[in-house]
Amino acid sequence: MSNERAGERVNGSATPLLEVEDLAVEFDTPAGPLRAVRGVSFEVGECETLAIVGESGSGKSVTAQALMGLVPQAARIAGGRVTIEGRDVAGLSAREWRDLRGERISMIFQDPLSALNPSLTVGYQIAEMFRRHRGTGRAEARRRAAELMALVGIPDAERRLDDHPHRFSGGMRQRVMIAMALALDPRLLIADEPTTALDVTVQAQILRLLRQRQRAERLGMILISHDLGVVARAADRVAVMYAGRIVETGTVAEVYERPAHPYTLGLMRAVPDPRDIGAPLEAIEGRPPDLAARPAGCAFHPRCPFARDVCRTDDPASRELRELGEHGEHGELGAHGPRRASACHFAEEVIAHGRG
Amino acid sequence: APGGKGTGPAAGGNRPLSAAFYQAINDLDPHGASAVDEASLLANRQIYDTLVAWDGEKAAPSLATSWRQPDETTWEFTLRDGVVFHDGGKLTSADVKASLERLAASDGPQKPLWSTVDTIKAPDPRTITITTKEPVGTLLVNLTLAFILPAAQIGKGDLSRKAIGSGPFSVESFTPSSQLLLKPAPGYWGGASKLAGLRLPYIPESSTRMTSLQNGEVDVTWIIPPDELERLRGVDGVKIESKPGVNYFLTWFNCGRKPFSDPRVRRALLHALDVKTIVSSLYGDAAAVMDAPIPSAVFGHAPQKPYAYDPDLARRELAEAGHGSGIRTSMMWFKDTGPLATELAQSIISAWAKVGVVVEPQQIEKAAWLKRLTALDWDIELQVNTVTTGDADYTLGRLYTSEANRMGYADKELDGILAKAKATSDQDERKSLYGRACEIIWRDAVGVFPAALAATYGLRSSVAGFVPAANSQPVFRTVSTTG
Amino acid sequence: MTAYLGRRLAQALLQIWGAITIVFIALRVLPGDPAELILGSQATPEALEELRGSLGLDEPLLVQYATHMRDVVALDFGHSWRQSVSALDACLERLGSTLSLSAWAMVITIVLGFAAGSFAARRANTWADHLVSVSSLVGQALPPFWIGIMLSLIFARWLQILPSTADGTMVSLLLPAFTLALPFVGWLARLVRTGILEEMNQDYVRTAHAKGMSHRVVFSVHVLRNTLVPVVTMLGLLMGYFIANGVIVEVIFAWPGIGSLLIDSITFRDYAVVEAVLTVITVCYILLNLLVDVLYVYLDPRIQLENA
Amino acid sequence: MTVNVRGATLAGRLAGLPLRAHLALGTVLLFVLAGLLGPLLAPYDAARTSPVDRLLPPGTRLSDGAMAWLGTDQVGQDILAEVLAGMRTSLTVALVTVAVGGSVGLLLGLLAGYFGGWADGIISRVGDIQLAFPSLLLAILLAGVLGPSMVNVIIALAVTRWVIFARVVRGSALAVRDREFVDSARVMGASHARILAGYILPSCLPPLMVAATVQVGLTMVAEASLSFLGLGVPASQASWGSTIAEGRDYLASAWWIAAVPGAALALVVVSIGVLGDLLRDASDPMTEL
Amino acid sequence: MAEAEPLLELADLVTSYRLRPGIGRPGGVVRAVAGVSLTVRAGETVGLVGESGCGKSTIARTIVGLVRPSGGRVLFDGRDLGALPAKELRRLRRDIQLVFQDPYASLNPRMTVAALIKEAWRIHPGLVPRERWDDEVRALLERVGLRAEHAGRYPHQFSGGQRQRISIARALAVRPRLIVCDEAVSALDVSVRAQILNLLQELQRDLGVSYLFISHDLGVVRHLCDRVAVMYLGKIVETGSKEDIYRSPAHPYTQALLSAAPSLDDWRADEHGERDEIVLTGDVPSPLDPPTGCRFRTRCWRAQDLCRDEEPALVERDTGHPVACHFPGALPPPTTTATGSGRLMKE
Ligand SMILES: Nc1ncnc2c1ncn2[C@@H]1O[C@H](COP(=O)(O)OP(=O)(O)OP(=O)(O)O)[C@@H](O)[C@H]1O
Ligand SMILES: Nc1ncnc2c1ncn2[C@@H]1O[C@H](COP(=O)(O)OP(=O)(O)OP(=O)(O)O)[C@@H](O)[C@H]1O
Ligand SMILES: [Mg+2]
Ligand SMILES: [Mg+2]
Repeated sequence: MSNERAGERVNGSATPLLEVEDLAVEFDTPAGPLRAVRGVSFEVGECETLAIVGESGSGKSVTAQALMGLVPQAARIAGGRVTIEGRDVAGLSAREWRDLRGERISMIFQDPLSALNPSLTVGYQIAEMFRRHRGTGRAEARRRAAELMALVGIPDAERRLDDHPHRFSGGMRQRVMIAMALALDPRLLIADEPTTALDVTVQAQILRLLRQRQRAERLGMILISHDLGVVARAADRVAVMYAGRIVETGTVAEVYERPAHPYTLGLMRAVPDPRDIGAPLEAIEGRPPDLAARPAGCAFHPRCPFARDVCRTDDPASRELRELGEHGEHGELGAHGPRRASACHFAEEVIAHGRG
Repeated sequence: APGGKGTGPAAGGNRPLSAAFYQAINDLDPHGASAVDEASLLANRQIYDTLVAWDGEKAAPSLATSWRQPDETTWEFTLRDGVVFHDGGKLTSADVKASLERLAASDGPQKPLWSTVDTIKAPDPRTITITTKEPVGTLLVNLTLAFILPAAQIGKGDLSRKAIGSGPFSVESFTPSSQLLLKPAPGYWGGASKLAGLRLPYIPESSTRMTSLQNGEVDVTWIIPPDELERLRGVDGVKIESKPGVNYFLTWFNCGRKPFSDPRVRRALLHALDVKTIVSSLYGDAAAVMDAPIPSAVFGHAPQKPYAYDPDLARRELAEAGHGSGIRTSMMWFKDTGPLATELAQSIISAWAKVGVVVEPQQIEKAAWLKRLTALDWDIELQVNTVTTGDADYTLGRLYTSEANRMGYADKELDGILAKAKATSDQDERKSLYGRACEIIWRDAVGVFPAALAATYGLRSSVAGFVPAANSQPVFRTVSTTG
Repeated sequence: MTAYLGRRLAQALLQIWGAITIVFIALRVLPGDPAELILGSQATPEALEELRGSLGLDEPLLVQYATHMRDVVALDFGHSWRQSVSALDACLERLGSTLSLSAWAMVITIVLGFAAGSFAARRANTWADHLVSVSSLVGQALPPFWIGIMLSLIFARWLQILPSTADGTMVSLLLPAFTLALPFVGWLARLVRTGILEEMNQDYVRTAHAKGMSHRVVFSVHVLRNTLVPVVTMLGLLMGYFIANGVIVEVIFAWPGIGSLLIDSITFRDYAVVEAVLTVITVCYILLNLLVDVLYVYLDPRIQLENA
Repeated sequence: MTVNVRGATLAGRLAGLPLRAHLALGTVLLFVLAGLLGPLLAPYDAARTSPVDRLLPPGTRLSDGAMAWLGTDQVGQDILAEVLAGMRTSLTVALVTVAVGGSVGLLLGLLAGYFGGWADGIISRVGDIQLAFPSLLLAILLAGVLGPSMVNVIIALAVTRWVIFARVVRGSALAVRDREFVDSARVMGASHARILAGYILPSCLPPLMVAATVQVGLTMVAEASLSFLGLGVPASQASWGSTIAEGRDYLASAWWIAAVPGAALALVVVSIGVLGDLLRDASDPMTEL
Repeated sequence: MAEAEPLLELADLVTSYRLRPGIGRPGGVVRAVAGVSLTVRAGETVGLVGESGCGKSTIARTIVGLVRPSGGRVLFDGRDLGALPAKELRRLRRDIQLVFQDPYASLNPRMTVAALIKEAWRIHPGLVPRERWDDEVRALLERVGLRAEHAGRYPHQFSGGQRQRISIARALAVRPRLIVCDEAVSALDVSVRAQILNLLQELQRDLGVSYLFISHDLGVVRHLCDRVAVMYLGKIVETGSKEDIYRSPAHPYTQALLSAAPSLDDWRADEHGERDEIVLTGDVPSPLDPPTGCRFRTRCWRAQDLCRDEEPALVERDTGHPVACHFPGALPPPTTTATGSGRLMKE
């Protein structure tokens, strides 16, 4: 599929920064293997932000970890292909992985305190990137670390190099994480819930910073979040995950305006809307599925108002939607990946039902 | 460093001879608090001299070349000429006088031995005169414990650490309870030792002590635990020497307490013991069955007729004494009183159990034991006693008088005999008096006297010229080592 | 920092005072009388009385206590009647031996404990890991004296490659130090193992991997250092254990440490020495832990967390 | 005390345990059983020594015709009987010590951890003072003071143990005290007693149990160490510690004297240790809940 | 609603924590709540918003009696909780219940759901006769949308949302008149959060309870609350009806907060590159050492000398609702567009 489209790219380089095809990750649990991620495919191009949204446990982090080649001990990649800058990562040696991480693809995590080593200075942790990857000398690495810290907006960077992480506020710690992630000019940045632990005002600062750096360096970025507001603010395209699968993709405008999967629709309705003050929210009844006991058919069907018999038996594949665009014409294929896809038997019906 | 690989002392002559006694040397002050500890005496005998020495039978010249007794209470000693202390000073009668006076005035355990001394005079540098308040037959014997210091050292210097004597060895270094390092005194009047030095380490754990003898870390060690004797005899490079000793087990009955105030009970208990079997199976040839209240190596020993092992007789006698239904009593001892003390106690208790005497074993701490012993707060007790001077007076005369009242036993006749023996200086007469005392004590079954311990020494084969001492205090002057 | 140190120091003084008091109380109820031990069993009651007077044992307890505390403050624990030296000297003379033995045991414990612990952590839940954990349990299950005697039998008596008594040389301290260390090697190994496994699960380790650091760097630069933090606090306690457990080892290997001095002194009711020894050990122990606490701050900057 | 939350049967849970748990549990049970039946199997009497039968190797026939399966000791006691009797003493000492130390520690730890303030101050300081003494020294001192008897050994050991328990309990009480579910009981208006009994105590028990199992083993070893120093239970009572300590002089000649009780001690302590580990593993998720 | 009696009244409430000194850390007193006045009327929902650490939870804990106030008063039903005898206080405590943020931590893991609920009646005997307990438990569970057969289960057997329902049922068991929700929905997933919000609204409608709803999610507060108070560093900086706050925020902090809050429609603004956003620089000052004068001045773009010297009172200015700012008003703050590089304010 992607090869086919590769030729159709309108702009940018010939290959996207990242291609993920049919990725599956399994956990070994006492009760048997648990598929946390199943058949996930997406692409990220240069200067593009793909947001992955979904509820807790839907597999967002595991997906990200798989991209970094850092799945937890109990997990293994059970299938699929991950291609970074055209290079299949399947057979990479530990050494090659190391060269990839930090250099080409880097990651920032949700909780900036626990993600930084508490007993090493911030300066050391940033400089480490230069020293271990580039063999830069101590003084030079330090100088560049200071530069980076200044770049991400930490005042008085030079002096603060020798402070330990706990001396920084949450927002500053996250800036340090970003500095570290950007140190070696990677092409792809994965941000796993980068602002969840932060206050709204600080959150805004960080999102702005990320966006700024991304534009400046033409980074591809994956932004993982469960906050639809954050995603609305920061992403170009969205992938909605539910129970280990991507159930809908599209640009932010498309997904937010015309959700094509009942789960997305439910999510949108569950968020209080400033416009309809006070009325009860339309909550999605039920609870997210237990991955170990996935319902047969569509994983969402027990909670789905659109569910029919077919939903209980057939797990719908993700399919591309060629719906009418804003201007009445059929949407064109986007630069990267399916412009719009949904894994619902009745996607059109859902779109028609609309958000309102 | 000592030890390491192989057997035999390394590097022949340069290494000091290592001799490990099983008790700790705490203090080198010969008149101090630990002055009659066997370990202290051992050290003192290397470092100091005494006026007279004991040759096993009688007093022998040492610092005093001769002595006489002008009257019952006066003793006059002529000192050896040319004796020098380790600090180079010459020994004179003033040193002897000062030492003996210090001893008499000390608070230490020797105090009772010298309480009868009246005056000590030094009429000229070679003569010393001692007068006693009453006739003392044991003065010579007691003098074997009176170590002579230079008068100049008394009252200054740290005598407990930096001892200066006139003995065959001088002190090089001393760590209490750890090790004493000696070197031969070159000008010793009796001929200097040929050893490079003498090391007296303290090795508390007997298994370690045996190991270090076997791998050559020590050259001599004593006392050998009875159960190790046989094994060591088969070890290459090790030889065993032994001698009947002056240490013996005694088990007193508290004769002032019921039911032991009745001699029939005491005798019955003696009949209930198969002492011979117990002792031979526990100690083998490391101990000898006793036939008197003192070991045979002690002056004044007189053999008695053993109590026959006859449990039925014992039961009958107990019944006669009104204890047909048995006796409940207790026996106290402290663990380190002697080799296999607990085992001996248990064996005795077991034997008595068979005749209906139930004894509660009370293995207690030494301090508590001592306190109860002196307070006569016990029924039966077990201890190892040492006839430190090798003379019956030290044990019989000191412990069995009704005045001493050590085990509640009192006998007018015995008191008379012991007093007389103390005051007599005629050794033959003393010997027969103590023989009589042995008989009375044995007859009245004041206690069980199961075993006299042999003084057993383990030596590396390379050690020559070693003379085993009955009192566990060998002198190392004559010892030499071969390659 | 100074305020904290001040507070810790005050606390330490309080502990020392408490310890001295406990020892004092314990010793005055000991059955057995030093006067009797000094004079031997043939002493007269008058002599005993006189000696007790001169030892101050006839005063009321409270007076004895007050005198005692006053003397202790002046570092005067009295005189050892057995050794005819000041009790403190008797004790300090032996302290060096104990400290050097403990230090060696500490070195062995740390080296072996860390090696075994990180080995087990890297092979968590394999047979190698179980072997380490079972042997560490066995190490603690065997009475230390048994271990000591066995080591001595094997290496000194049978193989004859090591001396059975210690004289201060390194070779001779090997057996005693091992005996002392063995039960704690396993203990430390387990501590290190869980520490490492816990740290390995921390988010910052994931970050380090995501930064493209090699396993070696992640382990040695990031993980190990943080594992040290809880372990260091334990080492302070450990040194105390070594000083105390030295008693047994000292007896077996004839090493003149402070522990065997204590046992002797208790047996002989050498009050002054017992008090001096216990006080010295307590002070060592408390100071060590103080040191550890201070070290802790340098190892773990998080301690100041609440400062922000 | 761990609630059977998953509704699994006891048998089911047992079957789910790893092999080493079965081995450990089996060993402990076997020993306890042997300890209980000991007097029937091989009666022991301290006052029934037989010097002629001393130091016989395992499997020798004694002078009275009986068989010494595990040999005899230095007074001619049958080692089997002695080890069986010794286990009763050792286990009793260990269990009573831990029970006494544990209850005192539990009580004081709860008070200190829950109420904090001056109660905590006093209890913690006293604990600190005591911890400033290495525990073996304190035991030596106390055993020396009190003289050898089983009760005194227990006292000496328990005195050194309570602090450990108190600290464990205080730690978990402190951790639980400010947990939200305790707060929610407070908001409900629950009294201190109710909170202590219903909320704090149950959370303190699992770590206390873990500490207790570990301490049972360590106490048995400590008892042996006291015996080595001559401060253990008196000779009239067989205990593993004293048998091992007495047998140490025979390690090279009559190894069975120290080896049999030594092996028994090691087995039991290791088994208890394994169980303690499992308990720790099992109780961790509980505290997490 | 507005005319109802005040049920809860905080009058100049001050709550401090004493910090024990430690290594490299001096002791001190944190005035986590530094003089807060607030009322909650019967049947009303008041929202309390503000940055992390500004003292929201401390207020909650003070109201329910978990911490003691060090100044000011808490009046419930007109009665000063600090002045009540212990026995009466205990009875009154029943009327104020707390629902915590973390549904995992706030339920005793060793108690079944039934036991958790009955615990309330054990503590307050006489509230429900014992023979009715089982029925009441069933009724309560159904009330909060759980099934009766859930009663025998343990908390860990439930999902987050269900646990929060249990917490609510437990709070309801004592028939409170005021429920303080401290971040009660913050830990929940979006889809489940809506369920709980609906439940809260429903309960208010049916039972007439009042809520003090603490959250940092402005969208949720807007949805649920009648009145809103905005807190900054231990003080309330602005309070008013929902419309007042959301439509015409007067305090710069409120304005910044609102502009920073993400919303579903943000993408629209972004699309045209014209989203206005106030970006505050600088970190929240430490409550141990708050700035002089106006506490917000270190991060405020309108700050002037007056702000440093004088603390603004929370009074109604010409804004129509109380605001603690010397220079309140809707005057447009200097903003930055999403693409802009804006540093906005002097430090
Ligand atoms: N170490 C693990 N062992 C077993 N299962 C795991 C493990 N880590 C994650 N999972 C399972 O994998 C699934 C996906 O987890 P993941 O962390 O990717 O979710 P997420 O979408 O990132 O959720 P959140 O928003 O909470 O971070 C979850 O259902 C979880 O139960
Ligand atoms: N037990 C405590 N001891 C000392 N300081 C405390 C304590 N609890 C809270 N604080 C401090 O009081 C201030 C207010 O805390 P509080 O928990 O009330 O804030 P909050 O607004 O609820 O924050 P959040 O949104 O993070 O829950 C903070 O600075 C916090 O550090
Ligand atoms: Mg995640
Ligand atoms: Mg809060």
